[in-house]
Amino acid sequence: MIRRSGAAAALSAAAIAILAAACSAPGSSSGGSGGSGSGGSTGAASGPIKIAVVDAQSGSSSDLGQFEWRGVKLAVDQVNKAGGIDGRKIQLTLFDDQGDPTVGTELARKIASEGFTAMLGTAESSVTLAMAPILQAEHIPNITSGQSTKLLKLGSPYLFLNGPTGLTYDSTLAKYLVQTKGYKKFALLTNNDSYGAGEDSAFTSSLKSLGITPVAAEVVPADQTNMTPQLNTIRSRNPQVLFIGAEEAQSGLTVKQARSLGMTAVIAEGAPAGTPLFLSTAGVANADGTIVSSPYLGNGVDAASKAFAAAYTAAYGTAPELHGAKAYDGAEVMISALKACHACTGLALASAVRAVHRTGLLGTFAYDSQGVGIFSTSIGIIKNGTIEPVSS
Amino acid sequence: MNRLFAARRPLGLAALAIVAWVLPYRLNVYWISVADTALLFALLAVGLGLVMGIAGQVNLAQVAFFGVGAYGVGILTTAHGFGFWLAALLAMVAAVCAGLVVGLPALRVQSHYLGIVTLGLAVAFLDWVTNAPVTGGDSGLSGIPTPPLFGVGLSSQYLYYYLELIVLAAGLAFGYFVVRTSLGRRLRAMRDDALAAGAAGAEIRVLRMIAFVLASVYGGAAGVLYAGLIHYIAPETFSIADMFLLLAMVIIGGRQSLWGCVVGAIGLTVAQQELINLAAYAQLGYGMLVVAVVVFAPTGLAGVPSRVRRWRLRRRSGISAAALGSFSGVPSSGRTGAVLEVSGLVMRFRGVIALDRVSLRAEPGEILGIVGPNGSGKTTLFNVISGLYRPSGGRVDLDGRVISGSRPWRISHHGVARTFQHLRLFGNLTVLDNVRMAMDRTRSWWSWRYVFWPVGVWRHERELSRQAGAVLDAFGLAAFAGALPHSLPYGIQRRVEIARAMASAPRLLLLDEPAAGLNGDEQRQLAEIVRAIRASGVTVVLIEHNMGLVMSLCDRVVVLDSGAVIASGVPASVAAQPAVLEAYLGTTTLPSEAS
Amino acid sequence: MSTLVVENLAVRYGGVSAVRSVSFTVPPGESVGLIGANGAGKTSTLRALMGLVPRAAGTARFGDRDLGKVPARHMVRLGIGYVPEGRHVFAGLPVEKNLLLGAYASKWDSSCRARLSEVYDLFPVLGQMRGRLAGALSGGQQQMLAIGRALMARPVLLLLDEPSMGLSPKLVEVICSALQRLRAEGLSLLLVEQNAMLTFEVTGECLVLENGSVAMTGTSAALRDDPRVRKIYLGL
Amino acid sequence: MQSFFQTLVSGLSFGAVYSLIALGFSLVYRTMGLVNFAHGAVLMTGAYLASTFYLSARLPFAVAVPAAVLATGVVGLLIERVLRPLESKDVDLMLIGTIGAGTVLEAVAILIWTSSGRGVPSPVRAAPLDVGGVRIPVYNLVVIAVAAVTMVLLTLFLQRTKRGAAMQAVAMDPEAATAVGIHVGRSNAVAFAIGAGLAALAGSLASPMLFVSPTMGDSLGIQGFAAAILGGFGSIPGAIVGGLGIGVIGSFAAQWFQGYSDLVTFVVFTVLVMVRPTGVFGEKTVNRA
Repeated sequence: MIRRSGAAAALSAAAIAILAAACSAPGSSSGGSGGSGSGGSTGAASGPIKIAVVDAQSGSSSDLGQFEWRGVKLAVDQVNKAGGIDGRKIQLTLFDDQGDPTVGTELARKIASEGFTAMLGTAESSVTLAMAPILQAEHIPNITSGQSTKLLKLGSPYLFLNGPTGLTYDSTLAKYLVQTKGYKKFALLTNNDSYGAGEDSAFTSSLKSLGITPVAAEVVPADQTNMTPQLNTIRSRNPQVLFIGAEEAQSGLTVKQARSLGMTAVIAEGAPAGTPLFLSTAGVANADGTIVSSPYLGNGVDAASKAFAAAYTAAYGTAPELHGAKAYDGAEVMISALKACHACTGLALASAVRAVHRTGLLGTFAYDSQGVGIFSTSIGIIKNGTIEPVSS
Repeated sequence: MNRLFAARRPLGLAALAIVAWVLPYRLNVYWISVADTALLFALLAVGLGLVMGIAGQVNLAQVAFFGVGAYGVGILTTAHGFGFWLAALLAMVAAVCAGLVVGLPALRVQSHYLGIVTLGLAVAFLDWVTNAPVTGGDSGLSGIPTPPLFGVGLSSQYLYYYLELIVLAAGLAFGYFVVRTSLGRRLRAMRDDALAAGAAGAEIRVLRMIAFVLASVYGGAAGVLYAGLIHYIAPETFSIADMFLLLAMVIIGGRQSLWGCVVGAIGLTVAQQELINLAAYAQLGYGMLVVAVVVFAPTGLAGVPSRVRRWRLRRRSGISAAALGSFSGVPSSGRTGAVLEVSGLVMRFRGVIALDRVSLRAEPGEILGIVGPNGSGKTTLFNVISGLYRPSGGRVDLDGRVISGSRPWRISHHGVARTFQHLRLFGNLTVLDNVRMAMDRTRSWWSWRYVFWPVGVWRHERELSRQAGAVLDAFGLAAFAGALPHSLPYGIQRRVEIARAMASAPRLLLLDEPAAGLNGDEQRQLAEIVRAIRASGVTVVLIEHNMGLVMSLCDRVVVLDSGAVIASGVPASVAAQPAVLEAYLGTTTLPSEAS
Repeated sequence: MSTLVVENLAVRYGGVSAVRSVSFTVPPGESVGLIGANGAGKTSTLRALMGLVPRAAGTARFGDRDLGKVPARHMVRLGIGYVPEGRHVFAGLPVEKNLLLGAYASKWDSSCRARLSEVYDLFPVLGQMRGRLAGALSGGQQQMLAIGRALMARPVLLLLDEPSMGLSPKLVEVICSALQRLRAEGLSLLLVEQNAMLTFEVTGECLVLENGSVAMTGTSAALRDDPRVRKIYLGL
Repeated sequence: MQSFFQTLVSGLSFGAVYSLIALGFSLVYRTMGLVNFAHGAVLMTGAYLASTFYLSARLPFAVAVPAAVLATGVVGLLIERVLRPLESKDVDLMLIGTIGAGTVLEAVAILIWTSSGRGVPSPVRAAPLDVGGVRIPVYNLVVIAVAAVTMVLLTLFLQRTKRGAAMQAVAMDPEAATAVGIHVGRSNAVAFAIGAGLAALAGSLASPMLFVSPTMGDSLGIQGFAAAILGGFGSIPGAIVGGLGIGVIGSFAAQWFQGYSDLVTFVVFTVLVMVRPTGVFGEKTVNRA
């Protein structure tokens, strides 16, 4: 008997619940979803401007995340100290994406629901790729540190890069190595994550446009730390140049292991080779002579970078590197846009970002329709543990 | 107490349903996405619970099933332009195939070996998706479409929540349907004691594969839903770290309870989101929790209420007050006894001869006693007859049909049932379920009904319950139907084991030391039961050390010594033979009664 | 030298009563047998004495020590040697290593070497096979090894559990004479056996167990001629 | 051909490391029947300790490694103490318990050393040897030598010392061991500590060849475990053969199958386990009713 009435209660309760659901859709009534529908209005004129920084603070790419956060924070601290934007301070919140795209998508929704104006980061193209559709739907402009050309294919008007694409890095590098130095035998060693795969295709196509086919193109898993088997294959082909497409630590290890196998080929690489982690992993002696393609060659190249380096060192007690500089530039672009449109939001802010024209640490930003603002890199060479611009 | 609880259950479910239904009204955009993720993990965890907790198969490849489902949908929709639901269907098929592949090693290895092999296969899957062009490599697949439902695109997180909720509810319902009925009972019996389950007629190999297929269905479904929810998939989501997190959910929640798995999954997902900026502390926390649960509460959170209840019961009184009923005859099975013919049986273990050309014969309606000193090969003989060992030579026939070399379940289906020297009851099955499990004479492929004809399963279940009730009544065990074997006094456990053996309506019953540990009264009851079994026409072979019982009970006795038959005949004449005296007492110089 | 005094010993496994109220005494230099059919509770009695299974009731004292408070691994230091049922040699280790492990509680010094040669003297076959893995020995040799291992610690009381199990009559004789020799050297023995005749040869006094209780006691000589023993064994 | 030998050399050097890992697994399994899924995390702990002693405390490498081995042995004692109640219980719970312990160690390492990882410069600065065009880094030879010496020492310890004999006795028959006066619990603890020490040795030896990070134990642990099973769980020669086997299979798989090396390695491993579950030197066990 009791059982009967229990079931009846369950049925009627369910019926009520369904009725309730039919009357109003969940989510529409609650005030949670902040971003939806605010397609380009000028933001509320009071309170701080909320900007989200999404970067890995845990997991294998947490180093990058740390560098980025410092760069962003430095720029924002500076503008806040100078009075903010139209008297409003910028309030930064750091989110840890753990390098995981799924976590990224959840963070994108969190950012939307908590009414953030804009987002800076992430350091990884794959996480940005996952987040971009949600940010687009919620009208939140995002300046990412990713450099994959896949980002451009999304065609989101809210997505911007804070540096050049991988293709820019690699074509500059290939041109220098082939046309200036006259090398002809190239070997590639790339890892299989999105960065490595992007480098593989970008450098290969850059070489191809110069009429050169690599003598070896080896792939290693991104978490592999023993590259010797692949290096063996490369060594047997005797290349003049070994191009590496992998993150800092793995690149450093590759260089170390290549040298311990007695390989003498010139090492060439994109941005990761310019970082302290690369140097410490490879060892200073092994890294000597590595050719680097980077929009930010070092802290002493010009007045702007010297000033940045001084401020960064004062704030964090350690010298900056490329990622910090990139993130700093990205934050500066966002700040300029906010200033220009008086802290607007949504599509208006995105348009303001696109209109920014300023010279930063990496060069002069002038965004195209795809969200790329920087189209060149410089070539440097590592000598005694520091990068110097090549004298060409 | 128990009935009250049962009555409360629908109310609790209703309350839960209402909470789950109105929950989205209280959640903002972010928390609804957390809820969506939590429900997916819950679905995954239920699958893992089924394979690990219910079937006892270590599976560290559940994330791979998840991945196969997600990538199946991703690849088919983006690269081949399939519609979402067609792609989902094919992805589920792929996930089931993955389940079969991952399950294969379980046919050969178990426990930690299975752990490392399944983990290795998960790593292999991860490696494939990270490299293959078709999966988009490390940068993954984007642009997966939103699943439409009755013309409505489920792009809203809120609508999606309801889709997931319905799938999870259906998954849980199906899971409980399986667990509580024939198939699940066999899986649980296999988990508790694969050997005894095989001897009771369960096809262990098929069941193991079914367990992995079940896990892969839940994993695949979660993957399909994930792809439709996030619209983007990348290898990172299916990493080993996530596998361990999933494992932690299931262990902390309680692997043997599907609700426990759900609670663990939701709890840990929410906790992880709360601690998103303290990931290392979160990891530390759940790691310590897993260790603590495993050491102090192996059944997880779900097991805590019953542990508390048992503890309180134990404090209040010793054993339950229910009394053992009297034995009221063996229910007629309609089957006649079989002739057992053992001829020239030889069993060697790495050079040691355990059975040396043993030949014997047992007729229908006869009680044959097998006696002999320790280590004379009696239990080995039973193990060969019941199919646990494949003999090195000789043969065993049942009614003229060779059964030696067959698998235990097949021999059980031929009508052989046995008990074990050291009780082998299914420890986490109730007495009723122990009996129902052995009573279930269906083959494993019968399980297709779970998908296509559930009504048939229900009917079968009702019939089983009716018959099992009759067996328990007959053996005077009705009062203990709901008890776990280990909570019962030893003498009752012995009787349960005989009842279980008789539930399979055997034609030949092998009893291995049924009187061990029984007091005088219980031994008398045992003799009564065994005689009744003989009277019902079943052939009985029993190993017994209690010579008094053997002498009074057995029609004929076979004496084994060092693996060979040294004497056989009616009890009194066998006891008088010098060879028997020597085997038992050590020498022939023992004075006879006459001297 | 100490006396082993066992009073009202009881053992239960779960709900099963394996031993109910068994009492006996082994004075120094004496030899006592516990006989009975399989499942009578002989082995359980011995294991309870050694502390390998918990006692449900009763006490056991050795000299002035309450054995209930001594962990199993310290029995050997009190001078109690134990030869388990089924021999339990360390199958993957050589014969000599098995014997040396018997002297684990003392130093592996010259007196240990001397003891080793005594054991080889008692069982010459072990000396011939000292380098062989124990698992590769025959059942009888393993039994000698198990006894030899227990002797290595120079016990004053030796507990033996079914030393004749599974052995051929000839080997039973070898074991029997070895035990007689040990007894002559002044060692106390507590012998658990199914083989009643062997026990009567070796011991001075015997208890016959049936269903966990003492059914009969008496001198071995008297029991040897008692037809009731046979009844208990064969259930007639 | 030269490339073949070069790959073989690299496979053998890493194989030596895997052998050490497998040895730890096997020793613990052999002496206490415990399958330690935390072994990889223990290895990582050892590698971090060694690199900290070497890089931060500026101890010589030859001092840093033994110090790390000792310290990790203490960590092993701690884990054993926590998991002791599980030792005689069901194998699956043990497996999960050690996975939990591994998770904890990893989290602790992240909290202490952050998750970014560090490179460890090779302590041997000599140029690689050139044998007929095959380059052999001197440090790799050091690793192989240390691994070989360790295995010899371990074998001697087990065969020649009283404690070693006692540990084996405990593994073969805990009850008989108790009867001759061996403290089974203490013996198990020592075995676990030695297992942890072996993991630490493997980790610290591997760190100049690889990269020290909180997750380094994941793949090394899985590979080492696979090596132990391949050789025959619990067997010492099996651990050596299995380790070298997995090292060589892995190296050639990496060279021939590039990014797909893990896939190939584990598929081969799965097939091998199915064909011969007991490994090369493992013993067949019999079901008993």
